[in-house]
Amino acid sequence: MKDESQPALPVNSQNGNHPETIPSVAVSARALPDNLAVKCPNCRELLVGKDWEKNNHVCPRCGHHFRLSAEQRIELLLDEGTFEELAADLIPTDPLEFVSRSQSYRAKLEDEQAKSGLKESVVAGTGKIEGLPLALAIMDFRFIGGSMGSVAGEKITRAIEKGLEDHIPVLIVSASGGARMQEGLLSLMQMAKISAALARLSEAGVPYISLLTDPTTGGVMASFASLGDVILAEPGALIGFSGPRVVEQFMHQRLPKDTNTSEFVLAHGMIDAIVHRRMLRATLAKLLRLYHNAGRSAVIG
Amino acid sequence: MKDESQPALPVNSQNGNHPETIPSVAVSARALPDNLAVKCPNCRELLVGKDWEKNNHVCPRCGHHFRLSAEQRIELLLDEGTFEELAADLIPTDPLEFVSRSQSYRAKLEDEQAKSGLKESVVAGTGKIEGLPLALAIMDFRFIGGSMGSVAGEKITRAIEKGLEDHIPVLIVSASGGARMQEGLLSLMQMAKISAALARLSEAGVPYISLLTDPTTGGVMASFASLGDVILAEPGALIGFSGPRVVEQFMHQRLPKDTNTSEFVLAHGMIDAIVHRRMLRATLAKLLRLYHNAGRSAVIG
Amino acid sequence: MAYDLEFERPLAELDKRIQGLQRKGDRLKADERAQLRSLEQQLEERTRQIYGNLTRWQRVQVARHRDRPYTNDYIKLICDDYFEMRGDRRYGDDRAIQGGMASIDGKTVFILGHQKGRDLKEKTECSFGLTHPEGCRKALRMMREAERFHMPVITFIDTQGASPGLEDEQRGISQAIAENLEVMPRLHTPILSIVIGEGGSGGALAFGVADRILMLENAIYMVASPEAAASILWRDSAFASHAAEAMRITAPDLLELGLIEQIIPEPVGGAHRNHLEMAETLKAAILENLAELERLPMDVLLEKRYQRYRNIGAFATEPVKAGSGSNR
Amino acid sequence: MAYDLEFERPLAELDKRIQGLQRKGDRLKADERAQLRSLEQQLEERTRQIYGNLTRWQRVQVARHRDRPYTNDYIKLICDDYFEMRGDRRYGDDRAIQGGMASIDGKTVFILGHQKGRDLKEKTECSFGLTHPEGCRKALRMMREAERFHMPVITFIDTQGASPGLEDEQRGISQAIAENLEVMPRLHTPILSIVIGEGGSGGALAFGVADRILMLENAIYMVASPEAAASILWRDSAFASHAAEAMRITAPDLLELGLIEQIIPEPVGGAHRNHLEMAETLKAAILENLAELERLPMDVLLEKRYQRYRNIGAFATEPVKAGSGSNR
Ligand SMILES: [Zn+2]
Ligand SMILES: [Zn+2]
Repeated sequence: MKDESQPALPVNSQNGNHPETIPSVAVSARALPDNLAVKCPNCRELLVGKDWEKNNHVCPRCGHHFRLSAEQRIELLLDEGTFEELAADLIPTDPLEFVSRSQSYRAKLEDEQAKSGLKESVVAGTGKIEGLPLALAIMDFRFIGGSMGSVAGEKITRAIEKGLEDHIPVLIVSASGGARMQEGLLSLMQMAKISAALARLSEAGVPYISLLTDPTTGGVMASFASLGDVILAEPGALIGFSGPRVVEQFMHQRLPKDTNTSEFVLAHGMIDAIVHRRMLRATLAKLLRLYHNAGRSAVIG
Repeated sequence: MKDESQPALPVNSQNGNHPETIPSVAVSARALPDNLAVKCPNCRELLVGKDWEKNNHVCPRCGHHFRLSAEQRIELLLDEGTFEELAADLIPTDPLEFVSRSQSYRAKLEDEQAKSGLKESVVAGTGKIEGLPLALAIMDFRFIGGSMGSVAGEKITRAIEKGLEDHIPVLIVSASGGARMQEGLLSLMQMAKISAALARLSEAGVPYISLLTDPTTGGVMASFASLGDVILAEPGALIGFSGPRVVEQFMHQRLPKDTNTSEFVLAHGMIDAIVHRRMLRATLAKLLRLYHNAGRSAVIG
Repeated sequence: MAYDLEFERPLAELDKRIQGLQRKGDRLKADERAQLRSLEQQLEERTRQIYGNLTRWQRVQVARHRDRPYTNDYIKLICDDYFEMRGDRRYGDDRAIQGGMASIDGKTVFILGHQKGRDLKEKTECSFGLTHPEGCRKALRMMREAERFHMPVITFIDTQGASPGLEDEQRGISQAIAENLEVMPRLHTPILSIVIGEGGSGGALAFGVADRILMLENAIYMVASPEAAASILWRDSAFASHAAEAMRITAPDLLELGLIEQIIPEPVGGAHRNHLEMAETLKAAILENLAELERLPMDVLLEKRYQRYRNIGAFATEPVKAGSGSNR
Repeated sequence: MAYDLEFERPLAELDKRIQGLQRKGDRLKADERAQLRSLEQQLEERTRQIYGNLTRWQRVQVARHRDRPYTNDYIKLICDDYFEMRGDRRYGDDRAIQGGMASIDGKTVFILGHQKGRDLKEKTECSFGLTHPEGCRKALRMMREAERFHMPVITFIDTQGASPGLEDEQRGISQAIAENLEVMPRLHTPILSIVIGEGGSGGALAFGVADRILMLENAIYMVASPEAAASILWRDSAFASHAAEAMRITAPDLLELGLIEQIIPEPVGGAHRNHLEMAETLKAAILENLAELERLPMDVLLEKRYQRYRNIGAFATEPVKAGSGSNR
């Protein structure tokens, strides 16, 4: 953790740990060999890889929701074969010619691309859930902690614009430590850009569903992630503006155990529901149906 | 206090007491004889009647703001001779044929009219402050505790409609214990009626200034009194939804000393400013000027 | 379900005798069987008779009956799909107000209302249906969502009033109620309010600025609870029954006063005797009213809603002395 | 006013010598008088030279200078009339954000911004300019008022960021910032933002979605404070100066990147050397920009504001492998 790989992400949370397993496999989208085991970071149970996969990467013992890649998320949520990617050709640059103390931003990008098989931290596109169409953007925490730079901002904006054009609901699945430092203020401004696009969507009466997954913090939480007509969260996710570390360090406050979790934001009135991964597709389908059946058919689909 | 004369007004507050003086004189608009004295209910100081009047009925020792009649309020705030009354012909009836355990509602109305020289608890009209025109409605606590019945609701609504028609700012000076029980649900519905009129005013871009005076509680506080573009309060006024007595009785809570005062609602972000009666006219004039000088002249005056 | 209200004593006695006979089951003789049938007929007749002639104070008791269906009961019985929306996005999730997007006969609406809670645990969680500022704000959020997506709003009113605690004052219960009163008249979607139990004061009104207000047959709606009114008027809440009579708080009263549009009949013996039947009647009334409201163009709907409130009030005029003022 | 920043040491020395001579007053000899004039000239030249070549990290120090004018200083110096509006009408009155209706050259505007506080008492009261959720919501309320009455909105940005306390999380600091970001792009009145000191992260952005963003010459604007960025990037806030350089946080940087519209020059030696001169320059810039913005029809203004943000971002494209996706 001593390099530049982490965005504004709080550590030391009960959910902030990667599972202890063969690193490059456990966080990738590729299937696990039959005989591999994964240790649950929450209850320490040793999980058989195949079972763990079948259980949607949820610990069957304690319900801990492991992080998913964008590809896994698409597989979990969308009708098979309906995903069509948008803006797949966008690639990050180094607009600030960021002078780093260690690895250069360009080198870092190449590294992360090779490691994750992704070009950036967001995958955008369209798809269907139980036959109902939607536009979506999914953040992938594997790529520099799901941090938001220009490309992530542009891809999410394009997904929103697609929803606006086709008058289909928009889903954004957040998983991010916030803004990407290496793109400086350009990165912060992506929050404004996406929020402005959402304002247009909202004015046009097109629904926006925000799904918060582990972790959703910083500028992402302080912009589009908090703007859903409906906001859902997976159980036990780290969700908040500042990470617990920041709060404890800068404000000299000790935090109750469940601070900045899904359960915390639900209790404080910030989200609509916590949905177990098992029920996620069905819940999204229900929401799409409800929006689809609105009186004056605001939504065509 | 054992008759039907009081509306939903909390008692036992530090501000809820009438000054100890010759009752029918101290609460009337007529000038006091030179040699009369008034006792401040807050600091117990004996005030010379004439001085007290010149000081706008504010205790020079502790700053306690005595209640004003509608007539006194008009004199305090408006340019001399500019007040023109609206809807002066409206008089209350007894729509429920209210069956009372003691005095009938009709008899009570007659009594109160005779005692106060008012026909109802609200005086509405138009006037000018430093030459700038406004529509206004002023509640008079002397008339059944400033309680809101159909006539009060109608007069306030007409003042708002006058502001809407002439595109001039509206000022409502509240002083009320809330709804009038003897008109039942008709009384509650006045809150909805006035608020609906204010919604139209707001949509039309005409400013509404709400001035809270001692006491403003119950349905009045929970409707138009809280809807000002700007909300001002006189110092030390009792302001709140429930009176302290209700809270302590029903919720078994002990209340800090300044609960439900002007200072309390300012601290909790519910109003813009506490304005000493000495500065009230100047502050209103400033607000009218600021609205008057808005860019695209939303307000003609 | 016992007959446990005071005025139900004759029914309770009949019911006791019926249950005595029913307990015999197959051992029932022919004359006993006839007697049972007769008693059952008597019970229904007496119920009909008693419930057809309730005093206002008795209606208060029916409206507050602990087995009376609550908002969530109706949502379960009426909706074919439901997604609860929670939180005011500012401070908390007030369980005294619950609701969300729901499907009624395949059509999406927003439905929300007071939830009193049935057992002590739920009652505590729901603050007995006394809304906090967060409840008003949550409802407002839902109403804005409804407007955005052209979904009608249905509100169920069932509360003694807004919560009068210190914390409610601190977080602006007055302001929260007032904001609803300002937004609802201009909400660009149909609003239908139904008083299902008690409608009390500002805590009810904040959810009841609507195109139409319906009341269940035994529901009540009042400027203040009878106890509070008695306390205000006569400094003694023991005169609550007197206040209930004087304030004209029942559905027929308010229909006569022109303050509500329709009375929805309850099953014999009150809504609490038959939740399912009550829900079906209610559902039919909702669908019928919504269909009528949705036929209106938006500007007509809003103008009618405005006039509905603008015209409320009873007053007279008298000649004004010359020079003392101008009239409208 | 002392020269107390590290890079001002040469100035401090000159200043000390000047003051030594000045203390002599009338007793000053002819050659000393000449020396004094020369030293004063030198001081101004050196100041000009040093302040003309500040590193980014030095600018951070100037932007944070304890004598730098704050929002309330500008309001006092710029406005001919002012009514402070307080409270979010929901929970509290956040003193970290202050503002209200004001008159500038006879024209009414809404003006609001971060107030850091000068002495410890005020700093504490203002939470050092770190906005709480209430501050965002108070600002939003003012902006809606401004829209209603067709008054332009002027925001002054001067904060290290939003307040990161537990209570801020509980009351939804994220939600509060996000709501401003959603409302400001569609606010039907001109918005002009000026970074007067530090612009830090979401706590700045929530007040900075505008038609134009101006920056004072020595102001900084950044995605995270240099300390926080260093901590995130290199796990050590001691590298703050390095982060400041790398992130390109100064007015000239951001003008070059196209993220701001204009740089407002500061008096020689920084805004803190001459509040009045700074305020006059600022006022002129405000009036000029507002006049230009107000000439635009509302739909043009809003479209331009939207495109201003829509076009932010630096990226490249590369050919996509066949079949792996579609492009926009
Ligand atoms: Zn586990
Ligand atoms: Zn006194």
